[in-house]
Amino acid sequence: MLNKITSAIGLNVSLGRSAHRKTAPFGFHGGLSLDTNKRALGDNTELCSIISINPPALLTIPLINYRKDSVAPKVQIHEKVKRGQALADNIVSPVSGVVEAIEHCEIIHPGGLRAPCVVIRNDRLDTPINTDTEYRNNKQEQQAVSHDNDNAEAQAKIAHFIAHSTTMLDQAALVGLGGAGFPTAQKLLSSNQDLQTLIINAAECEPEIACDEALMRSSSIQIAYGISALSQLTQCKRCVVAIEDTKTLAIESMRTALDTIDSTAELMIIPTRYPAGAESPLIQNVTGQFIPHNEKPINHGVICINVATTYALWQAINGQPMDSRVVSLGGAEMPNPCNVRVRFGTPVSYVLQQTGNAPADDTIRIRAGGPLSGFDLHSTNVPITAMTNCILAEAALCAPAAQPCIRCDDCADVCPAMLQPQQLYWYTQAAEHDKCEELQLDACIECGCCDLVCPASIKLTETFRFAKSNANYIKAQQQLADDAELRFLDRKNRLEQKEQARQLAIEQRKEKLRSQKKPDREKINAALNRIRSKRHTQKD
Amino acid sequence: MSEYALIILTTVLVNNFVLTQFLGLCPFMGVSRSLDAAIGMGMATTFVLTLASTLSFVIDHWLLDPFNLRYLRTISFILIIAIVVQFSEIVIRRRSPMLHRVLGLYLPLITTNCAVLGVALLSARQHHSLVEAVLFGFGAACGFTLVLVLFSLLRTRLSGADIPNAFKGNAIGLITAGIMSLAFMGFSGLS
Amino acid sequence: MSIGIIFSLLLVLAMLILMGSLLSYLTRPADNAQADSDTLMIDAVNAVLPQTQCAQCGYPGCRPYATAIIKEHELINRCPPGGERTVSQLSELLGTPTLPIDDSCGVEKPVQLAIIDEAACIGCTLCIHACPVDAIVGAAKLMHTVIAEQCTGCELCLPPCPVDCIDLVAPAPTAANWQWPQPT
Amino acid sequence: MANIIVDRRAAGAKALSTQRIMLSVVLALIPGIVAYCYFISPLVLVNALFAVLTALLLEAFAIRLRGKKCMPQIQDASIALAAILLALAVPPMIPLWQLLVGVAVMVLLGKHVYGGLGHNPFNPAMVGYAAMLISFPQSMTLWMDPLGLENLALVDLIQAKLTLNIVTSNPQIAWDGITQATPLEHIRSLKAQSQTIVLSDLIQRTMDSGWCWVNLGFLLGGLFLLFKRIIQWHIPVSVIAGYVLWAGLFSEPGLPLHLSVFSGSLILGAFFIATDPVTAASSKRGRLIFGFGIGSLSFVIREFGGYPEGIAFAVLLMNLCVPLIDHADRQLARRN
Repeated sequence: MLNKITSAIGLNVSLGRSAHRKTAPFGFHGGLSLDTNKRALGDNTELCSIISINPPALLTIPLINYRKDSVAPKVQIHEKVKRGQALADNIVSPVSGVVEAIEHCEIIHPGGLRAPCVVIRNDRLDTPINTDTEYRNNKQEQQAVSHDNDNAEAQAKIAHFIAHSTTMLDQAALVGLGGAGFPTAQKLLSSNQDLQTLIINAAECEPEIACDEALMRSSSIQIAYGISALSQLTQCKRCVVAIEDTKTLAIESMRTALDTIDSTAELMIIPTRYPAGAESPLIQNVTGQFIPHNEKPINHGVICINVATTYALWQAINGQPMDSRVVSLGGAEMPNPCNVRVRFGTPVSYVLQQTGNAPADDTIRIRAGGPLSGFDLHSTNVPITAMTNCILAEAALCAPAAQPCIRCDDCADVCPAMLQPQQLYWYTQAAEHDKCEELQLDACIECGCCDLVCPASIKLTETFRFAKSNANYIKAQQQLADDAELRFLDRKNRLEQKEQARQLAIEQRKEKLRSQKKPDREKINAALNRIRSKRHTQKD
Repeated sequence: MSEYALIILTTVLVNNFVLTQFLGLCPFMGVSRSLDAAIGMGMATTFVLTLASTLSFVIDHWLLDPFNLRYLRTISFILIIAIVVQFSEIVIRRRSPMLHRVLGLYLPLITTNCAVLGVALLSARQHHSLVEAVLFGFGAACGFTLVLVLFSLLRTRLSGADIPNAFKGNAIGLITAGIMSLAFMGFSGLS
Repeated sequence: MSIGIIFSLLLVLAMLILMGSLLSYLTRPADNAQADSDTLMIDAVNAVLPQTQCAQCGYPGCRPYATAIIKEHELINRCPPGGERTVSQLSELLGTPTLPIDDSCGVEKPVQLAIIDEAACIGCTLCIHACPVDAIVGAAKLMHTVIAEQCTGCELCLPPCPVDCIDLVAPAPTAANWQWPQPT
Repeated sequence: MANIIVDRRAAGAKALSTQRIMLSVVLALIPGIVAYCYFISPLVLVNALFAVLTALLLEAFAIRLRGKKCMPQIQDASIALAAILLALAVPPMIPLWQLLVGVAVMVLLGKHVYGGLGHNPFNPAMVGYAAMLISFPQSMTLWMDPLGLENLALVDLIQAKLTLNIVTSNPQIAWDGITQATPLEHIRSLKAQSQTIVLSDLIQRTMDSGWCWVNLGFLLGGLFLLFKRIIQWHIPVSVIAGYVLWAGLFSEPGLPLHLSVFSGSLILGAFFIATDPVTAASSKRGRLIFGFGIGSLSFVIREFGGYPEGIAFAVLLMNLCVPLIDHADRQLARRN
């Protein structure tokens, strides 16, 4: 209640150090306006800036889902696969060729971990799994723009897709390309109840990342069709495409595309403020709802779909499952930054060589993800997956030494999840996990804003990532401990029952013996006499 | 009416029993480790103190004065406080065993708490009327609880601080209590 | 004067005795009050212990150790697998000061799991009986193996193994349970 | 290579560093100090210099004792700022050895016993000031007569400062002439002798006395800090509001409000002392309550209490309540 009053008189809108203003239409708490310097877009003028490279000889496709648990492969070694054939559930082969090995290889991971992967040798034929699709590379994509224009044929395809949506989505292996990698089919099919708002997330807010913007510029028609397919599939009452206001070219091309197919989707211009692209700030911005961190937006009638996933949906409607994505190559030390369409499983080193960006010397650190939410790679021989939206090349950087926290509360001003980072930092340093949980540490979306405004240059995001993974680890250990105790008690009861059963058996045997003794007295004597008499006869 | 408010104000702030008159320091240091222990202790002491100061006034006024047995004051006050504390301990053990275990030794310790005896003796010496004695006891207990709760919250915050090993634990507690009494000196002389 | 004093003393004593006995009768504790609060506390202590059932504390399992802590005021620093975290939690729960781990019970080390070298295992089922949490599967004269998730690292299966084919190894971090490093 | 998670430079971070915060606060103090030197006494510079030097020395000693490298910690100039605030709060004629005691209490007891910057719950400058106020009550209330400067050579003043006992050291300096009570004390002494306060004479005394200009200097510095977003408006506004609210209700009838606000060190306290982020409450709502508490307590102590200046005790008392305020604020934030 008090929160409403204080926000009414403008107290919650911080006039703190991060100079930002209340954003239209609803806005969200915190966030930072950063200079976006999207190097991958070049000089920001020409329309089609996506380079396409042909896939390498060997592709390694990790067999892990978005929660990083490994999934069972559906192919054996030395099996021939076609492009688009399912390697595991929701994972398809990006090329046609032979499965060379299924082994542990290094994947894109902050800890440089290894995970089970399928290694495919590319036969460079690209034979598709379903025969009627002909794969068009980017160049053909552009010429085809006019062909796709005629609305009727596209609507027919969409109607066909709506009719068989479950099977087509299953084959399409669609995965969210915004960075989380949540299976899109699961998200779409589970929204059967009335869906209020479908948000197409085109707010690429992190500096350097420009893959969505490049896609919107070059193939806005396909995206428009994807959007109408989505809104028809989910029967959403309102469909909103949210784009940041600095992406002028993308806004124009999207507006013309939506007009040409006269789609019902709204184009909403939201102010450029990091992290406007994250799910919870985006929903606050568009619909004003604040969704607590542990609840799914679907239960509140909202779905967020990334614009690149929408494009991939349209490709899937045309019979091409999702097997590639646009990756931005940026960063201060990248010789020629660009956007490149890469098939999953292509090693980062190969992409850099093909685009002429091979790192000059080893002091340059190659980084997966943006400057705020990404991490440095231990080696560049790791495959690109649906979750890699950007590769940066930056000079080696020694972070300034952290000074003690002076509780200036600037980090709480900019935290989009409305948390208290300085208090969470204090409890993490004192290793008080229950207090961290009390302050909802797991609501932290690890956006990095608090790190940027901290005057004592404390590594807050790293501390919270450590604290969250540590807390989850301890919870998992606690769960294992409880199971261990149950098994221990079962074993004890089992042993006790066995012991009682044994005692019982002994008692019964004793009982039987005692009851037999009396009647056998005569038989024993008779037997004795017989023996004695026999002995007498032998003696005479 | 205003001088009743004045009594409460002076006992809580001006000459606060813990920080200005330095009475009742052992539970102050001992129980301030966690907030709910401090609140529990504060409640128990308030209950004991108010009841004890009322009973001691009654005994002093109607029993010791008429037979001018004023020299028996300390003994009878101790007896009354002991009974009230025993009573409250039984109630707490029955009502919430968790709080009883958390307070542990410090609950019976209220009997020997110099603040409790101090209140009874001071109010007797200052010839308070019944209402004044009750308010005096209640004010002293409120002052004790307020400072105890503030001190326990301060100590939970200090538990995360990078305090040199020599000062960890009660040492830093005593220094903080010293600075707290420094702050309460500001109220001295409040007319 | 002296009669007055004696009389008043007797009066005070009588009154106090009367009041005391009345009050203590009125508020006599229910007979199982003490028992309830103990089981309550034993469960609380048991929830904190790591449940490795390794008996390094000298008690056959975690619950007996918890009962000893509450009933016989056993020290709270006899659980090496729990380490400092368990000791600090117990000290907070019981209000007793924290103590360093008692090294006569063992030393705190990171979690380790038992691995059976299947080639050397002769199938004697001795370790199966020794395992307090049934984490080893196998039958007589057949190969045994340890279920990785269920092993608590209590090392009770090491002594009984005649061919000594069980060794302790740190669990390899999978992508799911990997932990971010703590920044310095 | 270090697995750098947040690349501050690439993201164009515009964060102020702790050092820049502290230095800009010192910068903001300069107008007040200039007015102080001109109107009251240049000795405050001697005090400030002495306090800063001894504070830095003591801090280096304390950090070395803790076995840590002392350069990075000293660079953030937080102790230098606290030393200057202490020098401004004490009267200029204070003997240097007493100032040394204050600085020692401030650095060692106020800050480093709790573990250095960020860990101390009480404002170090105020701990030092309160300790001095209580241990040297007499010399802490000896203020210079703002205009009585000409008839005394500076060297005599400094010589008087260096001696151990201030009163008997130099009989020919008529102390009463030099040490003019601050307007507040003047009101109190008049009230004590129950003389009628002639308002016009009182206002005249304050206006022509330097205090008004000194406070204006500090106000200027404070607004500069607000404009540069070094501090947020919540604490200064609520401190002044707290003071003015109670002053309006309980103070002498007819005494103009701005007179009491602009005398004494309320402005210095509101903009520089109370806004020390380490010891203030951390949330917006918390800071409003914190500031309001300081304002009202300093009025209560100044009006009814035994000491002329209540800001030090008010800040310490509210620092004491900060854990309670933060705790309550977190419970409230968690509920909605």
